[in-house]
Amino acid sequence: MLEAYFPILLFIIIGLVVGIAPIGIGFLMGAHKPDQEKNSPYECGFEAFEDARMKFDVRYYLVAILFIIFDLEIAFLFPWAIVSDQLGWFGFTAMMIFLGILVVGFIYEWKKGALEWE
Amino acid sequence: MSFEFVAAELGYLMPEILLLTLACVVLLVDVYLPEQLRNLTYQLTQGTLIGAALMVIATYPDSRMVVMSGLYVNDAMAAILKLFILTIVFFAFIYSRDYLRDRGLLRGEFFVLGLFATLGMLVMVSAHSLLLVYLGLELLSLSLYGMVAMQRDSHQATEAAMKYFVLGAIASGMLLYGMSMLYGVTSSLDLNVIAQAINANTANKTMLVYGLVFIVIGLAFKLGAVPFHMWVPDVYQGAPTAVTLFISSAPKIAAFAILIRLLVEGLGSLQSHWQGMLVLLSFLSMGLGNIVAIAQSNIKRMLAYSTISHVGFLMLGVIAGSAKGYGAAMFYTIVYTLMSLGSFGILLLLSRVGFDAERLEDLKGLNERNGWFAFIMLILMLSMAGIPPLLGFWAKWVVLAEVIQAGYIWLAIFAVIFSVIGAFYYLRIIKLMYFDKPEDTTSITPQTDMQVALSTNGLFILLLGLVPQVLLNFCFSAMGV
Amino acid sequence: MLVLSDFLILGAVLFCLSVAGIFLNRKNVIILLMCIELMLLAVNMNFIAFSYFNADITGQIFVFFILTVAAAESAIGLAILVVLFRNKNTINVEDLDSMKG
Amino acid sequence: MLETLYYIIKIVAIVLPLMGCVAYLTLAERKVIGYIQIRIGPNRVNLLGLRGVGQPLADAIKLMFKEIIIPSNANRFLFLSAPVLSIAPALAAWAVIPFAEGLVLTDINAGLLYILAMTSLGVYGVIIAGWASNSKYAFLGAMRSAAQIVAYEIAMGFALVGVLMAAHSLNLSQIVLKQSGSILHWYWLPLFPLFIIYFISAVAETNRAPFDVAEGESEIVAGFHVEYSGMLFAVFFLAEYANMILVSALAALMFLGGWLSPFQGISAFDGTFLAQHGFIWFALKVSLFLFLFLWFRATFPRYRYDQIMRLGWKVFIPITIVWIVVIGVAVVAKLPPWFA
Amino acid sequence: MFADLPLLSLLIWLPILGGFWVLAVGRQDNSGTTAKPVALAISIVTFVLSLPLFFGFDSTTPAMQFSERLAWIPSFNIYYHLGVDGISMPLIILTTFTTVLVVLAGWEVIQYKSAQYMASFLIMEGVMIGVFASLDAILFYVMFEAMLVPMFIIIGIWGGVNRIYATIKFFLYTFLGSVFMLVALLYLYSQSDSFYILDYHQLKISFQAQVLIFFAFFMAFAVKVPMWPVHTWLPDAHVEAPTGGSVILAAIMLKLGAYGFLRFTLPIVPDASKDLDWFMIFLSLVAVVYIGFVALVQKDMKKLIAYSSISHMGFVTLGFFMVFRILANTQIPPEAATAGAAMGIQGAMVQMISHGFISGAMFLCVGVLYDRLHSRMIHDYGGVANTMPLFAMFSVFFAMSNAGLPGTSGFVGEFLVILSAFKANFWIAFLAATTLILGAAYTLWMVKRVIFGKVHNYNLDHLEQFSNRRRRRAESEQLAPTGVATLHDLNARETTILAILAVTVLFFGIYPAPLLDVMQVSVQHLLEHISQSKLM
Repeated sequence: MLEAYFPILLFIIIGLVVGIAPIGIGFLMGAHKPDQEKNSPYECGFEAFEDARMKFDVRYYLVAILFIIFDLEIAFLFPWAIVSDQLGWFGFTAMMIFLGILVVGFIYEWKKGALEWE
Repeated sequence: MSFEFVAAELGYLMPEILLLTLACVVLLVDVYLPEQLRNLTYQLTQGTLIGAALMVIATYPDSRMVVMSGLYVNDAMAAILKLFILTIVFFAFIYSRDYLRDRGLLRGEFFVLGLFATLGMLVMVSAHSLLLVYLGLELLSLSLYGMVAMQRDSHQATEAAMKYFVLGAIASGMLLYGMSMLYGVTSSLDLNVIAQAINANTANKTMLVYGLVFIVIGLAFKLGAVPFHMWVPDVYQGAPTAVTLFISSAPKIAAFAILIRLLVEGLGSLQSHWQGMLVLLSFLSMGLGNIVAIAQSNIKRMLAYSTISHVGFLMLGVIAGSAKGYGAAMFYTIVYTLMSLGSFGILLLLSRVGFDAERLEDLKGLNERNGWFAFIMLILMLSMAGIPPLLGFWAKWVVLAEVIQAGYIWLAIFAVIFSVIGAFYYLRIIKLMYFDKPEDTTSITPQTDMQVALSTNGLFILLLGLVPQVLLNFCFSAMGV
Repeated sequence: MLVLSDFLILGAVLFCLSVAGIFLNRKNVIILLMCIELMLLAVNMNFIAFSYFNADITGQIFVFFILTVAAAESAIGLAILVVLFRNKNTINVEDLDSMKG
Repeated sequence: MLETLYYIIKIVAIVLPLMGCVAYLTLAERKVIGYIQIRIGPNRVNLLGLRGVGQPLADAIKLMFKEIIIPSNANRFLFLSAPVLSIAPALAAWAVIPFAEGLVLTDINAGLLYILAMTSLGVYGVIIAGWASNSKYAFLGAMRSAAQIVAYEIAMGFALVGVLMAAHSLNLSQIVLKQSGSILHWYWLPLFPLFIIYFISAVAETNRAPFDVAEGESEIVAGFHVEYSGMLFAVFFLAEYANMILVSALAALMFLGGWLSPFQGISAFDGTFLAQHGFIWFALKVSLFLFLFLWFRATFPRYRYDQIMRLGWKVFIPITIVWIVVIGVAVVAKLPPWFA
Repeated sequence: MFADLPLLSLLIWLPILGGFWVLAVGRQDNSGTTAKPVALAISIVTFVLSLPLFFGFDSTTPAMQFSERLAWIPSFNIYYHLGVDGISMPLIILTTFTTVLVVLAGWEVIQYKSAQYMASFLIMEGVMIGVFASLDAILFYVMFEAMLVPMFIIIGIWGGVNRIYATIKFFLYTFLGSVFMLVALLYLYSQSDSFYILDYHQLKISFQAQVLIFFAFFMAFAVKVPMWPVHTWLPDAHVEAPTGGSVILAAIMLKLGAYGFLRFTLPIVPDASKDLDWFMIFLSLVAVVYIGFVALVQKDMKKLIAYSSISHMGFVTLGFFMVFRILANTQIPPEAATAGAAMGIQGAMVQMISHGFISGAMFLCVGVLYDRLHSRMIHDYGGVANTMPLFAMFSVFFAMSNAGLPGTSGFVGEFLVILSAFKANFWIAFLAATTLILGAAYTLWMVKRVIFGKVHNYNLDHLEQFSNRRRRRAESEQLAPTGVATLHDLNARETTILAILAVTVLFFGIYPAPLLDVMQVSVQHLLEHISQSKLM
């Protein structure tokens, strides 16, 4: 069974090669004359005056956190979905309870404005 | 594991189901509620707790019932501990309300997190599988992390939350690692099956003990036993007092429950191995907790160290390794939580808008400001110190009796010495309340329900101290003595 | 061929790495969070190995739950990290020292 | 060893045409948009006498000779690895895509899960590129892009759950085969809302117009890859188009019956080549979706960022949840013809 | 009529509940206009109720009388078990008696939180009676410890300048001592499965365990007595305590330690006691002699009386632990030895009771002075006899009895103990007898300096600022008569208190028979237990 995954490994390696090769070609074929102005980060003509890795809106964090939670819910839904026909009403009810709790959380964050973006 | 679902078994889970449902309802109601009706959230929460308690009584088991394919157990211990957890949370919310309102923390989140934490505790208490132990523990812990961090603009609270989180997560990790070993050796998560596998000697002893070490460390972290106590003082001090109250009370009961479920029900045959570890933990906790507490000027921090020492005492009962010993430990846990509840309740009483009673000096002259609550605090402190005839004395007494019965006389001697050292800092509080002049003479006028609740709490300690058998009966019957 | 102990050793190594990371790291709280995550993964490794070699599915179910809880945990951890940073303007571990005693 | 070689040949046989498709998709894009906007599009680089057909080759050669600039203060290693991380998953995902019945590199059971894993990895390329560049625009673009991808991934995931509930399998070939019968058996019908949401999410996932705020030429110049030049940029570019083809292929497999003929089950066409299943149908379906991509770009103005997030969180997720419940009932009730 | 009343329970619970009642009625009122009469009434009723104990006592049997037994904590075989024999009964009456006086003593002086003050003493009374009446070890322990709390509060709130140091020291010393007893009791329980004290008297214990138990009990009781070298809490506590507190401390609390030795140490671990009697005798003699000298140099009247108490209590422990020597003395016939041993114990018992009266009275006398001039320093007084003749009379009388003047109760006890000591060893008796000299020296010298001599008449408060004695003297002569010169004599209340005490002291001095009679049989019975080996 694991053997079926061997081509996948090969494919990933080839994918990486396909990614790296053009870059190598680019380095080989392209010009290479760096100077300070050229290497400075793009800044609409201004001098870059602070580190670009600045603070950013906390909402991005919020989205990340919400994503973790929801993605995990999906991970739970996947196995259930595959066997949902065999589980019958019991499985359905159980999952609906699960989804119901998820929805409660969803409504909560909606009302609390976690999904607003203005 | 084969999972057989029997709908009738859901009946045993009614307290948890009710709590979960209503917690969700409270969450939803709260977000739709206009500000002026905020009290409704509080009332709903309290109603939920009462409802859950009634459910516990309604499902009180005649005998030990293991349901849900061995995941969930309903026995006398579970029912009694659940009742106490629910009651204590109920009181904790009464105490917290005004404090939270003054600080703008009286939001639905506090109550919802509280309810979820309570649910986690109930699950822990009834867990009969490593899986449920873990889930309950995490539900509790995650809610508590959130509660500590609720005061978002407080440096200390957020710092405390971070520390609590990191160390709590390490504890869970340790516990899990131990559990993985147990699972590996016995191929089951069911505590009964694990116990049988160990008894049948089919399991690899070395690996079991290896896992056991991690389980004990994880539990010690959660309980706050030395040397895994680092988080306790910081969290107690940093968290808003209402949250400290919460953390210091009911969760200890749940922690005790998993201690029993894991070590006694699951790993009872490894007693000789865990006993030694607990002896060490208990000794260090009693020693360090009591000695370091003396040096504290922050009362929350002092009570944190006092908690550590109480945890050490609690373990004495478990060390005794007999049913009576476990009953004694259970008694100790319940009594401790009641005392802790009351003590922090008094601190909440003294706090006002913009002022948190945290320093020892804030208790100065309480007797002149309000003689009755000074008396209640006197009872609580004396009880913590273990002065008869208060309930706290009986708690210490039963664990000592059992540990001596088990032959650990030297440990008992150290325990009493440490408790005398501990008496010093409790006396210091009494001294401040009774012998010093108040710095601040504003009168204390709590709400009626708070007054009634605190008084009940204090008098319970006093009056039950005269007839400890009442509570002992519960604990011993839970352990089948 | 791989045997059980190989997985257990891997699990133990990961676990030790994470514990070492937690206790040796004095700089960044995020690294702590990552170490915690690693710790849980080490446990998962154990569970899956046991589950596979003991031919018992419950271990994998447990792993599923651990993953979920780990996600919830990191969500809360990140949230606390954000409020902490807003308060103190640092996530340096050594700066978490306002309480002493 | 021989087997490995055999696989490598197979993989190359997939990758090379794919790269060709990518190259010509760029041309197609410019042409289609040109025609939609009533202009001709590229028509100077002739190849084999066809006007403009040599354009992608010319572009590629041009990019090859461009200087690769690595900005000062950039994290060199991450800066260089970001494009690779973008393209590798986009290609590797093809390992499990069935082009026709049995025509698949490896027919694993967890195919869909694998695809999901690979497509999720794409976001790392974007974030790392934005972070490593040490440029505000790149950083901002990366953040936006990451948040957007993440938001739509959930909607997409829920949509896939719907497919799984219908098909009861993670194996893509199985999913296709479950749809056989007629065009009405394809899942686009019972899962219609999910189908729409899946496709729109796919557009958003690939950062394509009208969800291309991550690049947002007119606001943040080129978003996360503003600092990339020459072949580094080319690799990002390839990755984006490869992803487009990938999600189109997935949409075709899961909702439009993959290689199944749309005329199956219609007696009038029985026995004709039209009723035959085959690669050609798959290719046509993929092309249809790709055309939609281009069409969108030509037609829609760019969404505002808050509108994007609102659409993802407040419209798609509730709809998918409701539809999952509906399908759940249908599955348990064994509603014919799809769930019997 | 009293036979069917649960008399001991009444005696315990009436004052305790009464105390809470006093708290309730007097909580708004600092000076205690309602609280004080209520408290007095309760204490008098309690005293009256305790009299049937004496009159209904059957002194022909060593068995426990007025017994009550209720299951209390059945899980551990703990009973609410009360009863008295000839040893504990007199101590209970001493307690009820002293409490009445103490309540009276605080009548005018206490103007701050009077209700709490009175309530503390009433609760204290109930608990102390509980200690004496308990036949269950755990009940005993509970009472023994619970006593600390009211005393802690009494010293802490109404005490002197250094009250906080003193009260915490008092609490921790006694608490530390008693927890070891708890461990010992729990060990005994683990051996016998019972907490009935008399069961322990039958219990066989190995020698090693006996020694450990002996020291555990020693820690508890020696601190309470207090014996040298763990006595240091007592002078501090006495000095800082309000008069009532000092009286209770000296008159009753110290007796608890001695009672403990008699009830626990001697009968439960006789072999260890026998083996270690040199140790106890040594400590007792140190207390008698060395502490006697320490008392001699005291400048503070209360401290002096405190040291005198320690010294007198040394006598008590000496009387108890001498019995082994006497019984082992081969030079006298066995019957004489037994009689001698009994005499020693009885003497010590009488000494306990009489010391209760006398030291209480002396503390009251100091209290009388302190209330007037707010000083306890000997050098602040002088010539009090000139302004307070009545008071001087009482003072001199109590001082005499403290020194063991024949005809007072102080003499009876000391005499009996010394007499029996001769049967043990001459040198022990000799050293014990020094107390007659030392006691006379320090008490009478104090009386001389305070009561007689030149009248000190300066304003103490004013003179506080001058540390130089000569300067003080010089200042004082220019001032209008204040100080001792302005003293007024005892009022009716004070006179009554002191008179009652004086009569009691005289009565037992002249006619100690009732006291000795009630003890006789119980002490004999006790001796039987002591003389049997309990070795396993």
